[in-house]
Amino acid sequence: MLEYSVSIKYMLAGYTVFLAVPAVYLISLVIRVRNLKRDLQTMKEFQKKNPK
Amino acid sequence: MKPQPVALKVLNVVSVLLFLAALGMVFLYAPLEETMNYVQKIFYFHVANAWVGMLGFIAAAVAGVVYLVKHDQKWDIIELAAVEISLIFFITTIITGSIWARPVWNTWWTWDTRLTTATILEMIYIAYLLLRQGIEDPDRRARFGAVYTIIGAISVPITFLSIRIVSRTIHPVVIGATNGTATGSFNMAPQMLFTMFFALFTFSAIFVTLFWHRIRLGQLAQQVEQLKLEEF
Amino acid sequence: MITVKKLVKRFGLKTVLRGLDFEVQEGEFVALLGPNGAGKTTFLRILATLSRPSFGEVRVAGHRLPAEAAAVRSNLGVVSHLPLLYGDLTAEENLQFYGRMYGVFELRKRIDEILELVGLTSRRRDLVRTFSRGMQQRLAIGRAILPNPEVLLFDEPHTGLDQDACDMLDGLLREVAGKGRTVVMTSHDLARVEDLASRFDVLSRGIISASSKRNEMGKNNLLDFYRKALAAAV
Amino acid sequence: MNNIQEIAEHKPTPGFFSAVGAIIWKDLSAELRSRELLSAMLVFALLVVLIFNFALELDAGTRRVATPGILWATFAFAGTLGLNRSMAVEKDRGCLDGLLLAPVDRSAIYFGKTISNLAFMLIVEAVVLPIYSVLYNTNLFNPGLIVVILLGSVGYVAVGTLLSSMAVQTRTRDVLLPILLFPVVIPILIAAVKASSGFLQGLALTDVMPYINLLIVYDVIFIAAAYMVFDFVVEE
Repeated sequence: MLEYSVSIKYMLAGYTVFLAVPAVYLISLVIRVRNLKRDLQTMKEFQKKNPK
Repeated sequence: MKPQPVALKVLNVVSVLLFLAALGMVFLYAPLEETMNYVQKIFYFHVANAWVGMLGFIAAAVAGVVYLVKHDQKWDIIELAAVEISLIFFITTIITGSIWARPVWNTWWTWDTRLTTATILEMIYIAYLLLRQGIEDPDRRARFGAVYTIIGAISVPITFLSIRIVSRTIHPVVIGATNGTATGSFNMAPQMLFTMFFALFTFSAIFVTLFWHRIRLGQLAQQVEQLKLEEF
Repeated sequence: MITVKKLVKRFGLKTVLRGLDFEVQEGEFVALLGPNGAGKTTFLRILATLSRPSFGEVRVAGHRLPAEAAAVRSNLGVVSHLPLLYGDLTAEENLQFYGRMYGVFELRKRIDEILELVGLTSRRRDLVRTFSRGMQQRLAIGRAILPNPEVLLFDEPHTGLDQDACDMLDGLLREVAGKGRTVVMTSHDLARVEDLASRFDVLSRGIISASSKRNEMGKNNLLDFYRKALAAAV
Repeated sequence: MNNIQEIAEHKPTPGFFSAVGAIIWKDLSAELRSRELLSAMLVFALLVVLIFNFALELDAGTRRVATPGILWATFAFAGTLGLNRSMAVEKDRGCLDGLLLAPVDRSAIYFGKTISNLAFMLIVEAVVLPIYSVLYNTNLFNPGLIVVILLGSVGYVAVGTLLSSMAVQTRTRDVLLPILLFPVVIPILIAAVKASSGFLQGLALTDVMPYINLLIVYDVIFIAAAYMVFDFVVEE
């Protein structure tokens, strides 16, 4: 049988990963969406200023 | 970009609530296992993460085939989204498996069938992303991406099979017959079983939500790319 | 010989050809003019069966593309700015290889004819790697007419050639075009094509914006015609 | 020259096998003359063997265990070199377009290139094996091992030719092939190493058969898959 104190440390480490990895992924999604929206905005403004 | 549809907003909330509920079930409801005690709780989310990774893997392969049949960029976006999600969730699966293995198997890493296969799948997906990065023409990028996902989807089961033939696994087989030689297997109490299925359900919902968001991101990226191509 | 209706070609989301109409009669020599990036090469690659049309109808030598691409290919000779030849094979071996890929009858005799025509008989056993750019391009033309195709497509064949080589190439192009073959040639060099082609089409913004026969145009008016066509397209 | 119209009525198209044969003939005669690809593969393969020698300090004991692994790692590394080169030749002067313009089925191009690449691979293996035998005083002339090498090379080249024709059309073409190829040929490496060591250690055929079967299954599946998707790799 595992020691409780040892076991609980590994469990906490595991759940930190379960929370951290998706959190990082979510943040990356948000950042990417924001950057793309900004790009889109700049380009639309550019198009308005320089109509074909 | 269009604002998020109502269904997606609902899914956002549902996913978060389910996630909290699943965490609650793992820590408050599921009983402590006798020999491994606390660290056994990693198992619930570990299996659920692997499940999402599998869903992504299957979705990517299907999207690849459909793209080659239909030549519609939509399926390329779906494929890339599926690959990315599968990549992320398999990474989590591998890391947490490793954390669980340290106290139970007394090693961080072992060349076990599932572990090795999952790692090779990660390598395939990283290669997939590198392949895409090297191609500018969106059409060709989509075609090659689809071809490589399909080749990967065929090779991964064969890899699994070949490693299994070579090495007898010590990975516990949780569902089905208990393997006598597996270290770290345990008898599931009904509450444990219920918690596991609840986690699986939760992560399925999370998969759908993330998938949807990632596809929307892909559509946005496509829009931007189109504008860039038209302007410059 | 070539009929194109409402051809659209997209790369991903970028539309290169937007509903292009194009028609070539048997025996015509059409020069396809236009600025860089107008889609000339894309269009030629579609006619050459190397690229699929996104929408629209394309017929070459009576066969629909892309469905009957194989039938079109056996009746098609293509010369691009790359020679499409193997440097480590001799001139003769290159022709031998392509002859076998096309299933040419009496290949030996045909190769002798071709080498004579392009003026490389004395160099037949030399590696293509050692050839000058102009010689490679001549051999490339020989390769293109090897299966005796009815339709010839030239994509900027003068690229990278010096004045002498260009003149020599022109003579050869005229020679191979003159056998009742139908020719489409892209170029951005008006002076080069002025004496070669029997018709001039301008490709701009993804469509054929103007077309004129040589005998309808009068002498030395090509530049005017080209400028007007580009101005009209904007 | 004859009148065009007359001939145009009955344009010949070459048969599938004659097109495949033409491509193989072309690759082999070009290689016979330049020997660029084979010499590069061979020198590289021998260097890899040497590096393993120093990296693993191959004494008699380790050698027995490590030989199959060293051989297959050597073949895999040298193989990517050859595959890359063989496709680069097609891409450099636009020859790939030349092949695609011919009135032959695309799969003829795939099989032609695959068989040429297989020939290069087998030639390199045929040279490396005796040299390895002499250098390490190990007898590698074992009919079983030769079957394994044949089966393994077929699968490796079948996937490798498909992926190299993809890699050559990308910006990062020189570095991409091994990254794309190695993770998907792992089953071959696993099965081939196991089967090779089985034969070298004189195991019973029944013990080696599962690995041989695995190689056959892999070969069949991937030749079929590559045959089906090759069109998408070369056609726009």
